[in-house]
Amino acid sequence: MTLLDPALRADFPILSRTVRGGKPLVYLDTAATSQKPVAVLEAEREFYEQRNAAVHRGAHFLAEQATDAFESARSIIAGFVGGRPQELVFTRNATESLNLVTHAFSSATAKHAHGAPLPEGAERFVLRPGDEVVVTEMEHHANLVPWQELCDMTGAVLRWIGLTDDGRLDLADLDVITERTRVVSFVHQSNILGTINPVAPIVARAREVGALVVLDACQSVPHVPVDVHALGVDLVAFSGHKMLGPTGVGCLWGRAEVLASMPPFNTGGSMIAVVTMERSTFADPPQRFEAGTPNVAQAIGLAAAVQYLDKLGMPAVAAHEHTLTEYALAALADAPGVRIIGPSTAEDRGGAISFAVDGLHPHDVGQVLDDEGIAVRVGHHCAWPTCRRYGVPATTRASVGLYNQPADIDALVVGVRRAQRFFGVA
Amino acid sequence: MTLLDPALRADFPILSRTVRGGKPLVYLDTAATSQKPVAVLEAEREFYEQRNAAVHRGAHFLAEQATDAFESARSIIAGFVGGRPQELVFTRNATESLNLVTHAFSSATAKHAHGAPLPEGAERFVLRPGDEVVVTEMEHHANLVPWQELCDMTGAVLRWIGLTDDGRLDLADLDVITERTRVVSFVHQSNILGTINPVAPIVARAREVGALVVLDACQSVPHVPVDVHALGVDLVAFSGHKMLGPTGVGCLWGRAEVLASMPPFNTGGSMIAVVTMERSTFADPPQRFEAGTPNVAQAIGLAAAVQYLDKLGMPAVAAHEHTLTEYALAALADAPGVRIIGPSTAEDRGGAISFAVDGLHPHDVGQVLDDEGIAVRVGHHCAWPTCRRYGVPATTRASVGLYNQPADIDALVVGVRRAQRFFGVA
Amino acid sequence: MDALYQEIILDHYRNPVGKGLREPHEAEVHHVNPTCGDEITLRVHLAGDGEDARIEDISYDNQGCSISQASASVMYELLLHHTVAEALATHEQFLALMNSATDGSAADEEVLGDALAFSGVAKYPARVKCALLSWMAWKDAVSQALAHGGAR
Amino acid sequence: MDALYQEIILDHYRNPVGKGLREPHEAEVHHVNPTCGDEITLRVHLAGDGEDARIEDISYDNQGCSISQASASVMYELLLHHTVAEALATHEQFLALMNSATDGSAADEEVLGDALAFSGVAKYPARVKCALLSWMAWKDAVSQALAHGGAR
Ligand SMILES: Cc1ncc(COP(=O)(O)O)c(C=O)c1O
Ligand SMILES: Cc1ncc(COP(=O)(O)O)c(C=O)c1O
Repeated sequence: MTLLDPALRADFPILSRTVRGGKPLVYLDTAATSQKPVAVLEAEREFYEQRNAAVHRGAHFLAEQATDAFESARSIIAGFVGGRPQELVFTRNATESLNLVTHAFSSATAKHAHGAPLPEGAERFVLRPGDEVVVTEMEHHANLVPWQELCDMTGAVLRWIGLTDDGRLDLADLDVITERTRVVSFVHQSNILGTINPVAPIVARAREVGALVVLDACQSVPHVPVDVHALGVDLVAFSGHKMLGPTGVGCLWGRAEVLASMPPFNTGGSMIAVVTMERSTFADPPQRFEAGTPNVAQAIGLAAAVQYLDKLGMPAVAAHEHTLTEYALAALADAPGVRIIGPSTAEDRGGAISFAVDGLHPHDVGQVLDDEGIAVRVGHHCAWPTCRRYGVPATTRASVGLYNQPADIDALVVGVRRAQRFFGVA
Repeated sequence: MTLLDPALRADFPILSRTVRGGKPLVYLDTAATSQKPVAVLEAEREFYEQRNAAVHRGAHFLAEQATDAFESARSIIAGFVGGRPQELVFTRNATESLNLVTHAFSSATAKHAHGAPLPEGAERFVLRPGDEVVVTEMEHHANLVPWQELCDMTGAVLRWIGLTDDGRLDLADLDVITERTRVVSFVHQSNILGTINPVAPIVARAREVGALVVLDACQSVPHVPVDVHALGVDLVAFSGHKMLGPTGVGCLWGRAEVLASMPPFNTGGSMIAVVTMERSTFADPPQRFEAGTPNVAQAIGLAAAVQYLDKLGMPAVAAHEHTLTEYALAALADAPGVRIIGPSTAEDRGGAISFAVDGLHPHDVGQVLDDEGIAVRVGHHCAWPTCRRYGVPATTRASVGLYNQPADIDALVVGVRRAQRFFGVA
Repeated sequence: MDALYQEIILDHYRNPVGKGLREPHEAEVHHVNPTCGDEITLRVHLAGDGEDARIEDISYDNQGCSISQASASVMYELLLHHTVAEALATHEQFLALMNSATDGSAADEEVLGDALAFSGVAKYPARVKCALLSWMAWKDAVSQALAHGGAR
Repeated sequence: MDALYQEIILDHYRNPVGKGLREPHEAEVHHVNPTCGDEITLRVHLAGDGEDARIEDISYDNQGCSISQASASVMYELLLHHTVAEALATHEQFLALMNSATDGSAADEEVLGDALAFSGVAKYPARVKCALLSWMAWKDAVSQALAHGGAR
């Protein structure tokens, strides 16, 4: 088995704490949020204690230091996903990154209707009633609801690619992408099914019809090597807190010319060119999309997280998690009364593993696991339509991170068995 | 003089660092961003090391602890400004808080035009061409540009209240608030002039015409006691990083029934009621406005900041800064060739003090000060139209915080004198 | 955990009382727990007017965890045949019980009967919503029934 | 600080060369530094076509700090009467000088002359924009002049 050295667990202080009356913590909820290595906490603290100041706007020593630290963080993180610094926008989380994109459409559409100025190339963000937006049936709410909102504001129509019974995109549905399609937005790796979606055929189809392509990479960037340029998409969203980084920071990567053609999202300080009472003009990306005092310390913390990942090497992280995923899928397949919701093999699949336990509600499964110190997530995982597609109200989801080891999976399987016994279904 | 104990400076590690070749740091840039006491850094760290998990969505032990810490932070911060927890929305910064409000208008207007569902009472957010928005000529870009954008998207018209020569609102201009006015948004304490604006007459006038009232309290909440209900406004924006808190967190307080009538801003996870592929419904405030994984650690850090302020007592903080402001205004009035931009007395005035030095550009003043280890801000301070109003391209601004002492002002005055000598203008 | 899953709860979960949708009814509501997707459709049938009306039936169809299913069943038993005023008082006691972990308020044991078994739930904030789902639905249904003057 | 404010810079600041807007010109631009509000209006007058065109005049009106004012004056002296091609090369050298603190690239001392006095600015990132304001305006003006085939 290709596994990372379990000694790295010592870098994550929380993993050595106990819960529920002295039980060691078994953390299998990394798809919800990851734990943080000390290096990330140190980086934030060092910033506050040595360099904290307003970035970009100040000219004094601390302001220089802070600006430098912030912009270095941008370079480091952009480089991590194969992008250039000026292509990387800091947001609060992936949800905001995606809303930034849908807002570019609603804003361009509204401004166009009122004859207000727009950046060169912004026509591609102007929607007309009947224009279509394509998503999939396995989207996280973050990549579904904003597009519904956009349709509500513009009269555009939402379409989606359906799913196969074994938890994959039904590529036969690719023909919902038509000449009317203006944008295709889909998840790279599903947070509920674990499925890793094939990017190339969707991009190819979208390009045929001239649609913009947005990728929700929230569950892929933390777990597999991602090269945004190689993927060939236009915009990519991900969250810091899921990749060992602090809460409060996310990213939107965008192809330079796409970002340049987008109207601003939030407006205010630091994103302007010239401001008069009557009218304002805006800075170039990425500043155009970062209004107000940014989440500076969090960006710096995320850069430290990325450096931590880089030191391990993303191929090694991916291999580790692939091994754990195979191990977990096999163990759960052997567990009586347990049914995987999502692909049953580890091919093109990550380590977010949803399952149903016959006769038991996920809440009750989760409660028994919690009592054993095992943290999993129960619910619809913000992918409620996906649950409906598979005829379950909710699932129990165990998800792995680079700090997990096979023993954590063993504990999970024992815990599920205990839940079955407790409720008398096994 | 009513001053706080200078011993509290020890709580702020950065204040004991040296800059530019061993000079002790004199930090007079708190209006840009404040420094952080150790208690804030400890609170964030304790969260990450002991309780980090996804809030609201999870049911395991850590998730409970994290949710509890996050919601306690909300209560503490809401209480600090006299509000109720369910009236407090976490944002990234004050800029986002204000954009959340302008977006409620643009979103309601666009949805209304397309017949999409809106919350009860949302009509007050639907704008028609010719409707008017009123701001003032001393707004930070954060409370100006979003309203310009809103006008661009809806055909509404922006009006503003002008300024007097001594840096006050020209209340004779209150009659720009008319029956056409749908919303009045203004700054409580100006970040460039230091002026504390009279809230009551503006609220009274706005109520007469049924306009909504928004207050940019970014520079008041950190410096004077603020009671949102007593102010009588509808919505109040402020930033965590300016009040000893971490970067990456801001707040929007809103009167419960006003928040309830607002359509969502960003959409995605944790802000929904029911989601289907076709349509979604939304949670009640404040969750409705907090899409995705929140800035949990930052909210917790901000709560620690608020507790730090509460321990000192905001009246004591205000008295301390008032004393420093009086001291600084007097010292600068005595300095030859120095002209205050803004009120020249400390009445209804905070400790953000802009000034011009005859014959010197602010950048050059700031540079000499920086060389002495004195951090001030130079530029238009994101209030470019205000600079134009007073016929200066930019100003030098010294701004005080609770950790400053008269010696810092003395250093400033000596530094300005040195700049004058260096450039041969004195 | 045994404090959470008391025998009474497990019994009601395995053999829920009053489950199923029945006629007649004056109001029907559908409530959902947005964090987990649990649902309940609930109907009330009242006799009489206002808060003096008597609860003739509470019929429901639900899907959810042991706590939410048992809670609906216990509620059915507790509220049936009481007046709306009495039932609202019980409702308030149950809410107090659920909040007791946070605000320390004491619930009235006399009134709650079997529902006291849910006291362990208060210690698991994420489960409180499960226990409350049916109670909130009931309150909503009753106020709709009364508002429409539907109770005859 | 003396490294930043070299005597040459202070001299140019106190007595700027070439300041004022003059005719004729083929292009005029207005550039602003969004962080501090400094502004420059700059015109170029070229003789000839393409990169071989000779710079006959650079006239400007500006408002800003010592660094930005001195930089415009030094630029005027350095570029005047050169061909566009030569001037663009000098421009590149000046950019390299300004970035030298971060990327360590060496600028050509021969070419830069007085402009070398700005080497101290590179250590103050916030001031680099001041030094570049006029240079960026000039480049913009020249490309506009050439694009419009305006240089006669
Ligand atoms: C008066 C005022 N309003 C709004 C803002 C914007 O705050 P932030 O940059 O934290 O969003 C600031 C600070 O820069 C300010 O001083
Ligand atoms: C696939 C996917 N997309 C989007 C999100 C939203 O991320 P965040 O909550 O950090 O905004 C998540 C995480 O919850 C996710 O798993």
